[in-house]
Amino acid sequence: MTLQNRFEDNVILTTVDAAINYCRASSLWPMTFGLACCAIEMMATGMARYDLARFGAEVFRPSPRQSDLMIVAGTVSLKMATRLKTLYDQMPEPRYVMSLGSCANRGGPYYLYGYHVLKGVDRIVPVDVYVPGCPPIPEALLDGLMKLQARIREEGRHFRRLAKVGGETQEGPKGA
Amino acid sequence: MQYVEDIFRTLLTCAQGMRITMRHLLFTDNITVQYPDHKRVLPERFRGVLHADSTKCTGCTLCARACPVNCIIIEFEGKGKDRRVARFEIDISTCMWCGLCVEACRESAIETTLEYEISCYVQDDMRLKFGLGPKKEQLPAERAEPPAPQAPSSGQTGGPSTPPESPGGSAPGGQQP
Amino acid sequence: MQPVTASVGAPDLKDRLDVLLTYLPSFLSSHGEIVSAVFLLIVALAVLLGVSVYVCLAVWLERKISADMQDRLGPMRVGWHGVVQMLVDPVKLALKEDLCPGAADRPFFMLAPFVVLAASFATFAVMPFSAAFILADLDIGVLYVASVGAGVLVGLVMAGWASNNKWALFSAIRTIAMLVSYEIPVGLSIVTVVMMVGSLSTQKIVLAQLSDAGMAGWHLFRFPPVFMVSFLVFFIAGLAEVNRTPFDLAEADSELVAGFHTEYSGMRWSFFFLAEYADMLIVSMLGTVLYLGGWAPLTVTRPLTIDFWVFWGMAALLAWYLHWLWTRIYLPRGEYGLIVVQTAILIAIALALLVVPSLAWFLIKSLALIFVMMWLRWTLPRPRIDQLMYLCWKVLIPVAFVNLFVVGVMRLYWR
Amino acid sequence: MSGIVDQVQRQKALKTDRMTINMGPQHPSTHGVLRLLVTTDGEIVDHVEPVIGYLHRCKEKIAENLPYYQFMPYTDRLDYLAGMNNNWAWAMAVEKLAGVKVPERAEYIRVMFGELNRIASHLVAVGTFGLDLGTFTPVLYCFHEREKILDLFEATCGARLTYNYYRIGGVAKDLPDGLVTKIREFLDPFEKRIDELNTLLSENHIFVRRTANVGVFPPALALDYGVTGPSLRASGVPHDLRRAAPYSIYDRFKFEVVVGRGEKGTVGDTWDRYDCRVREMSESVKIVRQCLDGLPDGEVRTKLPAVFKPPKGHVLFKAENPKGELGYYVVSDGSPKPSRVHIRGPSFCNLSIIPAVCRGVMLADLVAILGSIDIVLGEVDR
Repeated sequence: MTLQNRFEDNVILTTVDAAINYCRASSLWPMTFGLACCAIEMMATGMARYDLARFGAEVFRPSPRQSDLMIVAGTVSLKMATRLKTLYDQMPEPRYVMSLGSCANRGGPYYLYGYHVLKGVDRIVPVDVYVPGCPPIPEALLDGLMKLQARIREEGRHFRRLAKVGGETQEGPKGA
Repeated sequence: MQYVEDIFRTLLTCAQGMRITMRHLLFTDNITVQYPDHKRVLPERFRGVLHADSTKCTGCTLCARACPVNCIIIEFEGKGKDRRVARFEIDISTCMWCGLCVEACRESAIETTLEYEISCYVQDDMRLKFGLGPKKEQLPAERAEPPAPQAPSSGQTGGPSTPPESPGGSAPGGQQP
Repeated sequence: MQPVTASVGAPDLKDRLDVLLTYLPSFLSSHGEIVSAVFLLIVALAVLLGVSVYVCLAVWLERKISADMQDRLGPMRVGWHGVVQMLVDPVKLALKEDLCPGAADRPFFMLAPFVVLAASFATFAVMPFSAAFILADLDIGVLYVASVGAGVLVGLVMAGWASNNKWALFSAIRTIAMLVSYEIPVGLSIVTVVMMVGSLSTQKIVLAQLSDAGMAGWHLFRFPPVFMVSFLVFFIAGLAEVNRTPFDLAEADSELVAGFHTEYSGMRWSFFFLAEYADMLIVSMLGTVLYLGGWAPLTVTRPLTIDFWVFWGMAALLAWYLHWLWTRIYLPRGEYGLIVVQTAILIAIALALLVVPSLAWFLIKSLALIFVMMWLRWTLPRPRIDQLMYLCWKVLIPVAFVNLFVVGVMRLYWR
Repeated sequence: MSGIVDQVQRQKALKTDRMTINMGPQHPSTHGVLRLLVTTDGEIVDHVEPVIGYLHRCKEKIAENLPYYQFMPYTDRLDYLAGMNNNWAWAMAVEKLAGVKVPERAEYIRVMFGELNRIASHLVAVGTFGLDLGTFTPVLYCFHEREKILDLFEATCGARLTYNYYRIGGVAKDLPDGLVTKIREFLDPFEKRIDELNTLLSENHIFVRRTANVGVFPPALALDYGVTGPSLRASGVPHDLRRAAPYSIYDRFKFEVVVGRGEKGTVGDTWDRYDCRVREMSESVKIVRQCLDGLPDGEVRTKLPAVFKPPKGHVLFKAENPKGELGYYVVSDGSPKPSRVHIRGPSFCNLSIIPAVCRGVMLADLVAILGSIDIVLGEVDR
């Protein structure tokens, strides 16, 4: 404890941390993990018009072992949820999760009558940034990516994670 | 003969394909819109995040009933002239951006904006609050201010807990008789 | 220095140091091979470093070139036009968690990337960068490249097998089938050149192409169609050897998730990546050495030779294109930085050609081949595994054999 | 002697085995979250079993809970590459149920956007098919064109993917100013783009060798499995609902029903299915041009009562979607909500032919065949 506090003032360590975080933030390789409609917008983001490559994030890795960012793009059904969790577990640290679109955020359109949908991907994996939209336009995804980068740059020590599983659970919207 | 033709065809068509990629490399302009620096001009009818003007709202709950996912919560208090919207919440984490609520609203109190940069770090930030709050807290003169008086302090996360500003004049094209 | 006290151990050490310092110079002067070994070690490290820098640069260039071919921009936001990207990615990869799946064959899994890397880096030893700059001018240089380079195969199969992943296994099987088959056309086309020169030494092969005639002396233009076909066979088979698209069946991500490196992460994975780009360089360099005259410069100053026309023609074409680019694209957008950088690169190339002509020529030729590889990658779809085998056994090998025969007959006739 | 026995013994021990591999649900070429249980003998595929349900979204159940007009946005998310066509089919199904008349201008707008969306959907299909075969660049060129179409959609209805533009009795809004010119601006250079795509991909001999004579759907088999859309037409069956049972105003337009010709191999092979899509784009361009020429003025939406209650009854409506025939079977009990809705997803039926065709093909062919039938998982699982 005391050791940690002593190191916090260390200029070199802080600079190294900042540099490391900068590297991590600038080289977020997402996993090819399209689930549903949002995956199409995710693809469109990778294409020429919006060009995810500008952020150094066009390297869509097919294997979770080599990816840093899991973009949960689409509806996570309960059947898929176990697989999603497995895939997340297969990713090496540091790993980040972006919850793209209403379905991943909270079950979205299927929240109310869906007996099958995982109501928020943050119930099984820690989500770093939520991008609302149904589906979010590519700019919104880029905005989410930039907010994630900002968050990574702010990480104090490079192994500390900010997000937690099942962080904020709320009451559902009134209705039905 | 087929053998020779195959080889020849392969070389020829590959060369033709390479000519096209080379043309794109050398002579075609890039079409990328560099998002944070240059932003695409969004059309007037663009369905961005919803914005509700509680001062215009009559509390008829037509929008909430038109919503397929019930993501709009409206509570009102008072009677007659004092009737006012105390709580007007839109949960954009379940919203499906269909725009049916906008069509349903007769007072054009709820409308879509051109705003889309709404990503956030906390689930709570996805609950947009437009209500006027309990009656005693505010004077009528202050109601015209941008709302969200009861937004919980979401800390320095920078999430857009405050509702986005409606762009000047907003899109009247969004209304439907 | 503290005065030596009456302890037992200390003077012993000092005595030894004294002895060493007294006798080292004479020892070194009498044993020159140690000096040259140390020197070689330093040069080898420099080459290693150079190759690593090249890989980072090549990855960035590939991203930019592919982006431009696809009307995109590529990395833009890290440094000027994303140049820092080539620094950022390795750092991130190095700091990533190093995973080894529980069911994997741990020693092999851990070792495989190093085998691949060692095999591909070892081949640089015989590359003649210039007349003097060669780490080891072996008499069997070309054979050394072919055989040591084949060590990559061992590493890839190790990786594919040890991962205990079915996709990786598939990839390993494909790799064996592919690399073993394609060694043959590569070998056969190398033999045609070796027959011409009469030596396996890379340096001698280059020297054989060095002449006043410049380009006309290159093997590529000897007996016109014969060596061109040989070069084509070599290049196509070389592409397959280094697992480049269109022959990247071993890591075809639409079929086998990520091939043999499906289970690798972080630094270990980046070693495969490093090796792939180093392999590209090896094939291009070997192609340059064998067919394009190695470091032999073009005779650009003698007017009215073929070299003169080719060189100045290309220079004029480049100048026209840059002019077009500036007036049509950069100037309207006000991107003066790009103009400055491109001009600087051109000046740097010109300076390099003046100052270190042979090294510069060698690198320019090799990089041109690498550009062709990238160009192919972003254009062509990939064939199926049986078609790949068909291409090897029924097209490349017969063609290479016919070539070999023709070259043999010509050698006999010309002698 | 004993040496030979040993050898025989060893050979017995070295018998080969089938390998079962899981392709998906996370795999780059399964177009979403499809899982294929593939039994292989080396590279040869022995048996394929599609496992679906990873994207089940209970659309049919949701439809029973919502008024007719509120189900419209959900249809967008069926085949999310062709939202307009899904909207359209739902609108027409309900209109048929309730006998609602649609204004002339709305019909033209509907056809126009339906065809534009067909182009957009085919562009994605063609591009990602190239991606499955290992070439990256065509998909970017395709998406570039698609972006232009999406811009038109965005200007009209405000969304890029989930449009919710069609309404029961018309369309939501009239066209914005200047859209007709913009559509023409898109159409004019589009055919040149198709030529470029043909040179880059369709005619490429490596591509042809990968796709020709691979995964042939014999017409009878395709009909047996209920394959529809371009995948069926590629087998030489000229069945197109736009021509066979013209709905909306399709009887007014001149266009060709694109049929597979077996130009590079057998009729009904993978190349034909790909090529049908490419040629259908040109046909769609023709239809859009005719729409633009004949676009009348007037209302775009019929006024419906605030609480819309279709009469009791049931209706089956089929429309020709980019993927195939999309059918809605709607049962009404006279209340504002349907009492039962069944959706016939073309992708689901098209996918069902995979086990029958992918026997004895190579693993890479399996990817090609899967890419060529152009499934969308949102529609397979619904």
